[in-house]
Amino acid sequence: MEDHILAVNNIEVVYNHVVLVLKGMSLKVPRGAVVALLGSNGAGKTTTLKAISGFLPLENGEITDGGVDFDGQPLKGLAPHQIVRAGVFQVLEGRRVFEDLTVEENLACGAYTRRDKGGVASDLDKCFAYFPPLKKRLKNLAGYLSGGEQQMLAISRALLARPKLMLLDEPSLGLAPLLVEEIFGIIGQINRQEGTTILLVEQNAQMALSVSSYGYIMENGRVVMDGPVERLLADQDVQEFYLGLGSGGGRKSYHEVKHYKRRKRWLS
Amino acid sequence: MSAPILAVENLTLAFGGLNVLTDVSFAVQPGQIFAIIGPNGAGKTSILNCIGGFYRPRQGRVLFDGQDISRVAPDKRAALGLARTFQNIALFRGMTVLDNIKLGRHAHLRTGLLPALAYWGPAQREELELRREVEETIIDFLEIEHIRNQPVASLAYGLQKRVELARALAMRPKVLLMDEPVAGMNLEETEDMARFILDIKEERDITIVMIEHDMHMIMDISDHVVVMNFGQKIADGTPGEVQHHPEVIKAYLGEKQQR
Amino acid sequence: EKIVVGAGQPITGRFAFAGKHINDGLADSLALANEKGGIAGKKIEYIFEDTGYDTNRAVASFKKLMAQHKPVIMYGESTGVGKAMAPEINNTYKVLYGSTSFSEELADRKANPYMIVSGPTYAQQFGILLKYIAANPKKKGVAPKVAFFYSDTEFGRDPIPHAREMAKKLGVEVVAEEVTQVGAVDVTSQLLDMKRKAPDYCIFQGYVVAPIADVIKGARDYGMDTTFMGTFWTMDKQLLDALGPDGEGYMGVNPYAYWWDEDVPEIKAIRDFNKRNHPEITYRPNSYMQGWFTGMIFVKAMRMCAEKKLPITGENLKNMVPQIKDWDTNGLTGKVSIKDTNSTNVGRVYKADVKKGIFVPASDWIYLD
Amino acid sequence: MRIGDFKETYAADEAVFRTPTVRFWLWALAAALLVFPLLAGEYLIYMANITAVAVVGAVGLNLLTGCTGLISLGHAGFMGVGAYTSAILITKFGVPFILTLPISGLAAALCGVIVGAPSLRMKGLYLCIATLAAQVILEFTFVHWESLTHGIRGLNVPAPTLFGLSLASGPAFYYVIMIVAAISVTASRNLFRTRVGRAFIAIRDRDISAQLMGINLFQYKLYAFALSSFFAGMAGCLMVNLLKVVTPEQYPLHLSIQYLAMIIVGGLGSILGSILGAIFMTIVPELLRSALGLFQGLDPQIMSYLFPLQTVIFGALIVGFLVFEPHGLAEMWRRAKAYFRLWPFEY
Amino acid sequence: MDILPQLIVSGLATGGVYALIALGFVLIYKATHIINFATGEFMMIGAYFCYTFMALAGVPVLPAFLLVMVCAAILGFMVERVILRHMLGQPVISIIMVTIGLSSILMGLAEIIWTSQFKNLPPMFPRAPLNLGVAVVRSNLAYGFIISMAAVGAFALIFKYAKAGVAMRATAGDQMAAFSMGINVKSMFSLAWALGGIAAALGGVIIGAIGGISPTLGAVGLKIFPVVILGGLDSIGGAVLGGLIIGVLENLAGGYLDPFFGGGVKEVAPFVFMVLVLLLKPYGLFGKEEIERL
Ligand SMILES: Nc1ncnc2c1ncn2[C@@H]1O[C@H](COP(=O)(O)OP(=O)(O)OP(=O)(O)O)[C@@H](O)[C@H]1O
Ligand SMILES: Nc1ncnc2c1ncn2[C@@H]1O[C@H](COP(=O)(O)OP(=O)(O)OP(=O)(O)O)[C@@H](O)[C@H]1O
Ligand SMILES: [Mg+2]
Ligand SMILES: [Mg+2]
Repeated sequence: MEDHILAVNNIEVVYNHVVLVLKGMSLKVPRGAVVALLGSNGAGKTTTLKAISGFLPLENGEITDGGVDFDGQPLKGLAPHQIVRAGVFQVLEGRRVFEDLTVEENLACGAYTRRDKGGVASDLDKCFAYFPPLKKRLKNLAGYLSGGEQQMLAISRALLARPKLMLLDEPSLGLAPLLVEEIFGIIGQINRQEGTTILLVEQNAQMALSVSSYGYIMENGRVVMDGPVERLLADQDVQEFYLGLGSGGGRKSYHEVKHYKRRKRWLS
Repeated sequence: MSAPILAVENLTLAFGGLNVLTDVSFAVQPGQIFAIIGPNGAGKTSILNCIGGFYRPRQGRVLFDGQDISRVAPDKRAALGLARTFQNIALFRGMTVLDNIKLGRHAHLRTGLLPALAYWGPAQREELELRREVEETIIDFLEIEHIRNQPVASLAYGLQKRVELARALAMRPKVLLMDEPVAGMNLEETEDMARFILDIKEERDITIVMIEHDMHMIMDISDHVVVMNFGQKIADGTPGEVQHHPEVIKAYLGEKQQR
Repeated sequence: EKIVVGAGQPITGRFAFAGKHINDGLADSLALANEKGGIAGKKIEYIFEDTGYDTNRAVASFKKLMAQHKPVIMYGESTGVGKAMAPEINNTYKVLYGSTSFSEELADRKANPYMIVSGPTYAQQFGILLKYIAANPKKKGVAPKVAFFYSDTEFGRDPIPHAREMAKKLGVEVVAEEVTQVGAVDVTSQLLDMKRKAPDYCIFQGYVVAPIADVIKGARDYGMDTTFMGTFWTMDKQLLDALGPDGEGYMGVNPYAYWWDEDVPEIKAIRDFNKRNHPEITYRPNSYMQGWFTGMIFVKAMRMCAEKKLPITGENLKNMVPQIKDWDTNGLTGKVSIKDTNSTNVGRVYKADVKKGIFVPASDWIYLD
Repeated sequence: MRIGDFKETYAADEAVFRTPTVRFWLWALAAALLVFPLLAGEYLIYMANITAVAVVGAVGLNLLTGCTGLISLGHAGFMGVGAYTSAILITKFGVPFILTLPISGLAAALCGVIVGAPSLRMKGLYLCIATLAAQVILEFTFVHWESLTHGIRGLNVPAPTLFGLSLASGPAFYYVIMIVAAISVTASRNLFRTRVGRAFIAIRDRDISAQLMGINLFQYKLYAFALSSFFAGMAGCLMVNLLKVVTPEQYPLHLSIQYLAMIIVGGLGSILGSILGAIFMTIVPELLRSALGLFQGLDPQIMSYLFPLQTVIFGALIVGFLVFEPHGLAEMWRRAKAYFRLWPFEY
Repeated sequence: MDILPQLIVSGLATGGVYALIALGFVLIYKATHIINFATGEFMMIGAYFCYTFMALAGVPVLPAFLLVMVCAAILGFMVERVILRHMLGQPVISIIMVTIGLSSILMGLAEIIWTSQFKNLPPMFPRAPLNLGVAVVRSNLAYGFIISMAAVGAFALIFKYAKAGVAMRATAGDQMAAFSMGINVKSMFSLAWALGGIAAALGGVIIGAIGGISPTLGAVGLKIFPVVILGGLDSIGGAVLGGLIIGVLENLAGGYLDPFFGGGVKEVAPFVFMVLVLLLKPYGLFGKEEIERL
């Protein structure tokens, strides 16, 4: 049997005691792998991540059924900061840097749970190697960084926490193509060099699948399709609705989009 | 070539010691979809902020419809016909969709404080006329009838972006400035948005200035592209031209994009 | 059948430190009258509400008590409430009205015939002190110099214009006026100003404890030899406790006798009453005496009505007040004659006995004319 | 029970009171208010009067704080300006009461505009504290501008008259106050059907993007200050003519805070909330006091320990409200209505 | 004698105490973005704690101070736990109102527990004034100043060098993001309220020692607004400087302007000054500008 660092077992999540958002969601992340979680807007990807990292109660949500196991232990009942200490670090959607702290202080927050000063210092150097712009703006308030710089900062914070499992929520949001490429490159690098396991939520399916080994596709609160990346890439529907490829295999132009077009809904 | 509807000349902007824009100039022709692209932090949003009046450039001018508007207050610029959508959605969260859209028309309405308190005669007529027009020309067009009375805060991300567009259209713009209209959207929503943008340009004669990182969309629908890097303009031309510009590839697109 | 006395008392809020005791004093005084058989066989019923030292609430409470219990006498909290109620008391309600206030305005019989101040007004208290000062100059033959030290409130400023006139008349020179907020933390600037002007006497008005203790201690620190004086509210034991040894030489005016003046017959009666009804009580402050004395005035007016076989109505009670002449209050105050104002214009100067922690008389009862 | 109502025209959809049922209840309320003084005694009329004055003040503050998002701690100060304006005009210049009503409003509005002028630069809490300064400075002025205000002693005004008729009695003045309150409520309700009201809310939600939508921030923030203090000034004018006296101590910071409490407990940005909040904050302390009155028979000693409980309970009510129902009474009312509308088909 | 140096020195001494109280306010603001309108009441309760230990239980000065600090910390902690934790994410103004409600509760409780009678703290500092040559500082103020500055220094160190400092500020900025860093947000809030409670209580003890205590002692709390606004709501250094400036300013206004205005200027001067400063610098002298981007 494969060694899974994370297993989400059939969870149901309800917001405000009424809105059922996850309806029997399951996924497994093998140790040391990069796994992609794709799906349309509102499918419940972010909710899944929050269920893992324990943030749901902060938004008046709760897991009503099923559970999450990390490293063989159930995470049930742990507060978010305890889950971080256990080794799960989430990079939140929309970067969420501390705007009125400096870049340096933001980085210090990333290393908040760590005690080894030396290790932090060397990790800091690694971050600067990955993201040179950060070094120049150490003393600036993070709120004034551009979007891309903020995303770099957010990922650096995660690196400094040295988690066993990193949850990345849409890291490419609002980033320039070159940077997207770089960031995904770095994600791959982090995975290979530090051995960090990564669960990646993305809209940019092409990029996400390029660094992952396994993928899940979510629709409406549950997984509708999953498999090794090669299999997903070969799937007709994935090609059309996630990769934007026309029937001929090439990309279709936005000029050709019809007013009334076929909308894909996986039947589930 | 006709006279540009919008032009910036030698824009320079700095915060403290940080040079955000350096001597940026370009001109937008009426009826174009004009794209601004560039790496993060290149100063794209800052350009829109200078055009809209939220930032005061250190140097340079903004010309709109042949008139120098550099010294015009932001709200007056809106009244002249400059509308804007925002990178991070900036809807009024305490209002319904309908009220958000109506608010867009603010500068074109006349009701003053006292008539508003009385809600009498012209004030009432103006409101009813506004309601009719908003319903028929905007809500209908953007297909948001079903949510018109919902508070915007509860809407899904893609719909919020659409309401923002609706609000901008209600401003009766001559030029519409859009900051990353499809960021964070899935393919399907991106297609819808692209369709709306093309329709707006074609059916309403509105010039569009757009910042976007989605290269497919830029290449497909824009007429002219300006590329920014470190606050400077590094390229200016048709999508085809800039796509092969070596500096653009180096700073922005990366090797892979070039097929 | 009962005679109803109603009251809106500031039992909570800024004035609670006194309101509670005034209420106790007034209630006890009326209860004692009941013990003694009431007024011509009728018992007095005392009904009170808390008004929290808030004008709107006090007015509401006044109206409610009037509507529900039809009292012939009312008691109210502040000067402000008195002023707000005055037109209606004069024209509609026509009840005898006493209050915690020693304000001059309320004692003006022409404007407010139904209102009575149960002691000398603040202006009269200043008059008593100034009279004492004029009679006891620090240096023989040199006009004594005084300073007024008051809070920036209605309570603090009320007697000042009158006091200035009175000082002029008595040949006392007002060399300084210092004004502070009630709870002022630092009074250095005022102290230094006083030091420059070196008054022989300084009279406080409009405070309770803070910042008096601080001013007096500060004056010692700066080596001033001014004698400090207070009016009614600042003549209680708590100030002596706050001052400790620095209290030496502090004096002031009080219209009433103190709890520890056991040889005064009325005080003896008060202590007896308390021993019987509130055995846990070991001390009653000044404000209790004020409440008690107010009760005595009410009872006096009612008895006068009864003697003249007049029905006990607000109208009749109010007519009795100016007729009070040479009334012996059993030593609680000097002999009371109500003259041109509805107040008692008699008081006594006391001085601190630091060792015993009490005030002892420094003069006999001083009457103003 | 109503299943749903469909509108045929935009006008019907834009109407304030959209259904016959609502209109029916409104008329019923008006009728009840009309006959109230004939049935109630002095005390109840007085309570109704101060409640209605509070409604005028609270509606005003809600325009500024609830709708435009500018927190003001100077509301009592502006009420004081209105009260003094009216008292001075009446006593020194013999102006009839009814004329002083709008003038008091204008005087307060002028002060509001002066205080509001820096609001373009000062934001949030800094502005809030600046209004606190306005309150302190106004109080100082009331005390120290003796030639005009009679200092700490304040001013007494004669009973108001209207066209030669005396308004001295509770019931007569009651109608004046109720009419002013009704006009205030209607006017501010109207405001939010037009561009002006929308602009206020836009400024509250996000002022910089409001500006890019074509709203002149300076102008509209000043409008909000002016309107709000206009209402405050009228409330002050009514108050001085109700109590027939004005002293500086009647308009302390504490009162400003009470008004804030009204609109928060009632519901920020809701006109119904202003009304409910004003009623709550005026009536509840009174009820608490009456409740304690039931213990009247007890020894005064024990009672005097009970009284401070009012302060505790009152504070606890505010805290409890905000913890359990942060959107205020208006939201509770809305939910109650929704419940009854669907009844018996609740789900 | 020239009064100017005297006014300045005693102004500085008072200002030190204001700074301490303002610090109690700033600590809470920094970590939770809550404007605590009950700061004055925390002071008042602190003073009553001291009264209870010293006057009623006869505890000597130093242990009494420690006990006061412990009790104040517990009070702050409880208030956060029981009330303010439920207000996370509510609009500023609702939270302001909650603290106002809280002040009402504390005041009522004080009246019930300690009655509304004025109480005096037993003498705690040597009685003799401090003679600095140019000026004489009265003992309560002088020792109050020393205690205040020591406390301010200690808090500043905690904030500057302990990780908790950055963590608290992070928490104030974005709670969910702070959680995601592994920061125990809830204990940060508790910590901030406990520290804020201690600072205010110490300030209350000093002020109570000067003027006596009563349930209305909290009114002095109003003074902190000009202080913190001058200094900028979230700056410790600003609070200290603001306190000193306001202390001196008050005294100068009292010394030189009061005689012309018939008194009372001392109390409004700080507010007038504050408004003038705000007109020039809308975020106070040291406050950080709010980040506004589109
Ligand atoms: N705090 C909340 N309260 C109520 N409903 C919520 C909350 N958060 C999310 N939802 C709802 O849950 C559903 C799933 O949301 P989620 O954010 O998990 O989607 P997502 O897949 O991450 O979408 P996106 O691609 O837009 O980020 C949506 O319909 C959303 O409206
Ligand atoms: N108000 C400001 N104060 C200080 N620096 C600013 C401010 N606004 C922008 N900047 C800086 O100016 C630079 C350009 O920012 P801008 O937001 O224009 O970038 P952008 O091109 O829109 O980037 P992105 O694609 O990430 O949105 C950034 O480095 C940013 O930190
Ligand atoms: Mg998401
Ligand atoms: Mg941008």
